Amino acid sequence: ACGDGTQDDEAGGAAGDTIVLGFAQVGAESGWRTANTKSIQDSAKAAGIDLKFSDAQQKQENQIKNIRSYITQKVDVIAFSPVVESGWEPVLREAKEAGIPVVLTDRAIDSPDTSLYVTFLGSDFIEEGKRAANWLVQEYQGKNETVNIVELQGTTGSAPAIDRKEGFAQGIAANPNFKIIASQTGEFTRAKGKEVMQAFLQSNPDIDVLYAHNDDMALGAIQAIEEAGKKPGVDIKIISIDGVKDAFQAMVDGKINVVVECNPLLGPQLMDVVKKVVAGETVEKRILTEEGVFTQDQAAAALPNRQY
Amino acid sequence: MPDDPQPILQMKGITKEFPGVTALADVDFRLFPGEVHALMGENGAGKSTLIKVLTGVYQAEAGESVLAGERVHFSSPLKAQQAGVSTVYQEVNLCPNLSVAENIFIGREPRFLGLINNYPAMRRRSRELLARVELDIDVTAPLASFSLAVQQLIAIVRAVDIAAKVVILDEPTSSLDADEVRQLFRVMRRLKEDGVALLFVSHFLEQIYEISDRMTILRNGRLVGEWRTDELSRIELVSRMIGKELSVLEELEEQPRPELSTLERQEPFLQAEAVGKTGLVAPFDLAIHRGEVVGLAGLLGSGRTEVARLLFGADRAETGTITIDGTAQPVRTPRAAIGRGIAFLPENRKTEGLVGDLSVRDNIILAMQAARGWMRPVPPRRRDELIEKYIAALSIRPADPGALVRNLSGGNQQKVLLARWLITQPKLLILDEPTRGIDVGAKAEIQRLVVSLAADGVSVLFISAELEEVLRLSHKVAVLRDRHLVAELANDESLTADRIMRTIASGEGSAA
Amino acid sequence: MTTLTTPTGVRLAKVFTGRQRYVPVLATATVLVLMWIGASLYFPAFGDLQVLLNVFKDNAFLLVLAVGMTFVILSGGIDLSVGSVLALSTMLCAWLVETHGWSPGVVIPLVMVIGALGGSGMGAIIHYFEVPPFIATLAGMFLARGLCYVISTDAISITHPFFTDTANTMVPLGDYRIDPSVVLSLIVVAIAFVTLHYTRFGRNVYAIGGSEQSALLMGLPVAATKVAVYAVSGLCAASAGVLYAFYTSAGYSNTGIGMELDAIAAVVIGGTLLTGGSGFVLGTVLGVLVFGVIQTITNFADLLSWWTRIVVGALLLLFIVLQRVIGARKT
Amino acid sequence: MTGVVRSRLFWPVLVLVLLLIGNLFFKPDFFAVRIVDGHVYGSLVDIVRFGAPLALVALGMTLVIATGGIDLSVGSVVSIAGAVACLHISRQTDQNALSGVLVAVAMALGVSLLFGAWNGVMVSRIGVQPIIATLILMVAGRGIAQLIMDGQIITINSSPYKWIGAGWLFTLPASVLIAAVVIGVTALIMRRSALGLLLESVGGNAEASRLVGIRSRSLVLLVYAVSGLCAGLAGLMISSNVSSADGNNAGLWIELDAILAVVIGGTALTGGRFSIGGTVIGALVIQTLTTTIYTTGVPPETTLVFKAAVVTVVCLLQSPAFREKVFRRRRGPRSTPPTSASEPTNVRVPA
Ligand SMILES: Nc1ncnc2c1ncn2[C@@H]1O[C@H](COP(=O)(O)OP(=O)(O)OP(=O)(O)O)[C@@H](O)[C@H]1O
Ligand SMILES: Nc1ncnc2c1ncn2[C@@H]1O[C@H](COP(=O)(O)OP(=O)(O)OP(=O)(O)O)[C@@H](O)[C@H]1O
Ligand SMILES: [Mg+2]
Ligand SMILES: [Mg+2]
Repeated sequence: ACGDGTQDDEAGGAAGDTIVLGFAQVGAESGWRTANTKSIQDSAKAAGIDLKFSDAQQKQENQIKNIRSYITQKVDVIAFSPVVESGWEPVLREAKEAGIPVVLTDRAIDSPDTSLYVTFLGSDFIEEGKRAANWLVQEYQGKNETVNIVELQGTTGSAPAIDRKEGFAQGIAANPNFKIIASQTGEFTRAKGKEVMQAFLQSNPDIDVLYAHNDDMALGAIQAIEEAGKKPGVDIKIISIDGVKDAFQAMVDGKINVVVECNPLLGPQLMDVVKKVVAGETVEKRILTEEGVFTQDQAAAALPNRQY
Repeated sequence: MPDDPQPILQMKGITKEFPGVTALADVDFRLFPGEVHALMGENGAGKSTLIKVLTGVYQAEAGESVLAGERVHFSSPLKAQQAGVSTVYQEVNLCPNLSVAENIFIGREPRFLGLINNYPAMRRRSRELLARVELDIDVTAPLASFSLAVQQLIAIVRAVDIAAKVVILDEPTSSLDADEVRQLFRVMRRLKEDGVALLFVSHFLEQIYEISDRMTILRNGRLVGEWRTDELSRIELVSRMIGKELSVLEELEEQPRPELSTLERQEPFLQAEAVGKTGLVAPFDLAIHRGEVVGLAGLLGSGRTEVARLLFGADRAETGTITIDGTAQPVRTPRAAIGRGIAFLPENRKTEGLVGDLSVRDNIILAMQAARGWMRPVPPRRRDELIEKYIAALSIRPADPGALVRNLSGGNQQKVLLARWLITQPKLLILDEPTRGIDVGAKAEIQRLVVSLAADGVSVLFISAELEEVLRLSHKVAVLRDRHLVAELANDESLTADRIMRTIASGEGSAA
Repeated sequence: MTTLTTPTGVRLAKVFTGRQRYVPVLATATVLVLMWIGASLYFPAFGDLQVLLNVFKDNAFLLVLAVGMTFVILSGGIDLSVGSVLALSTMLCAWLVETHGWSPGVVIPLVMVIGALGGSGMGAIIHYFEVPPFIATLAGMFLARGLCYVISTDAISITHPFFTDTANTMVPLGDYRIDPSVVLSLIVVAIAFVTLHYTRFGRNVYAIGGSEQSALLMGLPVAATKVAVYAVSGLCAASAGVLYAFYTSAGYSNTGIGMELDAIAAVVIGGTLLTGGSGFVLGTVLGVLVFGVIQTITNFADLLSWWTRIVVGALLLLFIVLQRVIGARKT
Repeated sequence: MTGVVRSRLFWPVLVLVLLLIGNLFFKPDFFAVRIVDGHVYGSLVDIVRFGAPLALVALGMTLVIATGGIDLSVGSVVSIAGAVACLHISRQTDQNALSGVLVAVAMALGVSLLFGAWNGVMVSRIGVQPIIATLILMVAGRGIAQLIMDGQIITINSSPYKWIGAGWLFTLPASVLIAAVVIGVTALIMRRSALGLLLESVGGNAEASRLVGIRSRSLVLLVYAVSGLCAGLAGLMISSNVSSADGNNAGLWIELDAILAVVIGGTALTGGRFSIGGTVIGALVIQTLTTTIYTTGVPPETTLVFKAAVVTVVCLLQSPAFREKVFRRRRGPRSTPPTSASEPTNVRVPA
């Protein structure tokens, strides 16, 4: 794929009828992200949009460079998933001056100047945290015993980690019997999830609930719980976010209790938006992706349809 | 002058201990303006340590120093230098990456408004300074491109140019040839006339008697005493240094000239034909027979070291063939040379010889071990026997095989390297300045060793800046000039240092 | 050490000889130009001058970091803390200006002072307590990054007009425009050049890199120089942080992770020896450009995610091999 | 000799013990080891288990550093090894077949060895500075791992494979036993053969080593290859422990921890003398530190500050210069009773 886009784009897409979309991806840090990338590539092809793609390897400075390079290459639309919410104004202003519309995907930016982008297409991490909490509140409805929760945070400083923590905290705030007794970063990875969970289990004899900011950490933690001689999903209830295939499998096996979906398959929606933007149609400032909350009883049915 | 009542420098009760060694014990020392004061002692006696304590490299455990009537305690060489003590330490201590001129001027470059403003002036001045020791070199070239001897001269020039009350020279002459030494002494005498106090260390007794006014003798870190040079005969001096009534000097004098035997008629052990490398040495022929000692003579930078390096494969020859033991196989690497029985004691022990962080034991065993390969370690028992034997034979001090070689005195380090090669029982031993920095006793020891090795059939290629030494030991002297091997002289009665010098000067047979 | 040696046993004496000390830099420059020409032929849009200007603009902070790193590496040390110090500086700028309402006129000098002090602290530990630079600055890296998180894990946008206006200021250059940060970074390079070659401090840095022991024995102020070298690096890292704050108008705790490696690589690619004592700050500029060009190429090449890394690695390899081939020719 | 080693290891061991004891305050049964499901279980077990891959990587790093080099690519090799093994196993019809797993392990180790040797060639033959030579693979390696797995995390379900990182043998963790054997054998080879001496010599003075006929190029090549192999084995452990391969995150920044472990263990980064025992202690110190952070509940935001503090303290304690300057009373000429300048000297000056 690496040579594909090079030949047919000499004119920089300024004229002609194929739309040129420059997409600056965060990186390839997880299966979720790869699914996101694939979805965008596939739907661009399907929609006949010429996609220019770049990978910032999780670094904001790289992403800025990539966006700036799309500006010099004069693409029709720029879309990107911001590494972080802040710090985009200077480069987006350049895009604006160059008359290139910008679509945000997956994560928002916190600029007060909303004219810098056309629309934001993606999920709301705070909302995801809240949904996770809601399930918990419902699960323990009517019971008054203390519920000891341990939390596996995402990478320190990353937007999903911050927001999912906050959303969850808001969601359980009304119930004083929910206690987060330990919260540590598992860096969104299975290995760290397992390692941290193992330490949690050593220092906290009675953990009732595990809240993991993503599936990978939950999957790692499950193994730690099993090695400690406990049953994940039963002795310790597990809430996780994302909804990758492996997590659904774990739900089917009864090891995860609930998964809050965070949908990476933004491609088709993004291509629609891009076409509309190029055609000059107005689009909503905020387009939410369709996301569900899956519990064990829904898992078996949903599993075959999971694409990532 | 030397009896000036007020010493410029006085050190009292200096004690310096290193883990396991008392390098200096309650040593007193004084230095008068306008004198050349020799600090004498065997290898490891504590000379360099005393100098380093004085100049703030080491902090003494006890004792005090008084400079020009004031108690001083230098926390670093910088402070000593600022107080007017300028030093050339034993190992050449200049920066290899800087140019000659930069080395001479570093830390005291002329400045204008805080910025160094006049590089051309520095270069000019450097050339002038070097001309005083009759050195005409490219001062913009980096120091590392010059031989050790040239580096030593540069260090001296630097130290002398720093306006100082006291100039300390720790074995400045160890790698200089007679001519260079003469230049140095001229400079020293001039300083002396200007009232500068000079502290001088050397293992060459002739030099001591030629230049010094007064001497202090150390033995095993203790003060033996202070004498005026003209009051102490050589034999007395040596016996005070070594603490025995041994007449090493006479032995030295009586060293038998090696006999010119039937060596020449045999097939040579090593035969070099048209071996050379552009930029290093012009192609040369050289034959070394079994049991023969071949001396190499020449001025600084004449290419003696290069000849040795080419024969050993340390540099790869571009032309010519080397036939060893009748088979002509190219010697491309030191490893190949060692495999064929050649050993090479390099000139610069610090950078090319020692592995400073390893023990004496490891340093000695290294060559033997390398030859055996890593899978066949020398059995510990055998290793320790061998090491003990050579530590005793060469009287390496301290006699502790576990001591870090970095912490040995310069002379003892040299003996460790010698031991390293002797242990491999080479057939040809290439010695580049083996007696550099070695005390009289040990020097005689090494010379005797060369003679006895040769008697046992070992060939030796002997390089030394000391022509007398070369003459005393070799069967044959090869003379180099300007990177050409210009002559090969049989060492019979007719060969004298003078004749060699004349050969060098006249350039006879320069096409060789 | 009097004669430095490379692992292959090549006598460095030869590398140092005369004009040959410029060979690595010349080789770098040659390969850089070749790479640029190659890329321009392959991607026509690459030839646009704005692309080149963007390389400068997008790497201004890296250049400033690398200049500080050049001092450290020339002295024979290494500084792993610079990426984190850069992040800490952006954080401090954002936090003090936005959350506490301090004036940028106070904050910016303060941040630079903090950077320099932090650097000298590490330098002092390295020199006086003989802790290896790699480790001392690794601890510094952890500390600075940790302080970022302590300040705020959330990114902080800077809305102060001084920052946003500077970020929007452009120095017009005919049809093109460049950032003030590019100008600033080039000024830093110029100052570094003069410092290294025309001050005693600069010469002492080279001397210490050549042989610290010798420098000490020659009576050079080794302690002060070594501490100052790390202070310079800290100062540069802090300045780069300020530039970065202009660049993004925000402070973010995860900024510049791994940037120290980019800076080190840029310095080394620019022909400076990691063993110290040999190299030029202008080489560092070339090294940073190499990095920028490689990144621009990967961007133009429209690569699938993981190919980016592989291609960056491959280009780096190509570059280094070419550099050695050309360097060897000239030797 | 033993005295030297002992004093070299004393301070890191002390720090390790202090860290462990520190944990007791937060968790009184920190040292307790129970049997759960037929194997040992407890915080100490966790520490050695998670420390095992780090110790392996640090082992290879020690040898590389002994020759005066450095290997930044170990993290990438970790991820590549896991990727190769998991990809192969995931393609088997029966993931539990021992033969498939053995082939996968062999392939992974072979690839790691090749990558290590590649580094060695770059350094010893082409003469690239180690940090740059290995940086190339550090950058490209993760890309290669992701390429192998097409950017996905491969999850496998293979009990023989799982044994490597999460299995047990005689109630003890298999990963720890494997690491112990590898480290023990390496240490034995270094001690019993002359390899250790030759490596130290090459690292201590490369030119001198060449002149005594040591094949330094081959040795350098060897240590990088070994480093690759160790990293590969560690990669297998890490991926086996979670039964999946993660190209982007496996072994991320492990090179820094490994280098830190080596230095804490008393091996100088400038090359020369090295201590494998010290490295193991160093790795344990780092892993204990990490575990301590989790058990004591240091919030993630302050984790790094805490780590910085501990690293600084360890390295200061280990520095002889620091101990001398801070712990020992200053001894020096100034503190000795001053001898009066007018005192008659005992220098014998013959008339
Ligand atoms: N840094 C050190 N650590 C330990 N021991 C040392 C150190 N420096 C010197 N020594 C020891 O102190 C003693 C005196 O050494 P010093 O270098 O002063 O001798 P020297 O008289 O200069 O000998 P030479 O003529 O061989 O140069 C020796 O036994 C030496 O091993
Ligand atoms: N007088 C000089 N002028 C210029 N260069 C010199 C001079 N003396 C030495 N050199 C440099 O020193 C280097 C080493 O010379 P070489 O090793 O051949 O000397 P040598 O004959 O062994 O003498 P010695 O070892 O006594 O210095 C040469 O490459 C040369 O560049
Ligand atoms: Mg001495
Ligand atoms: Mg010589």
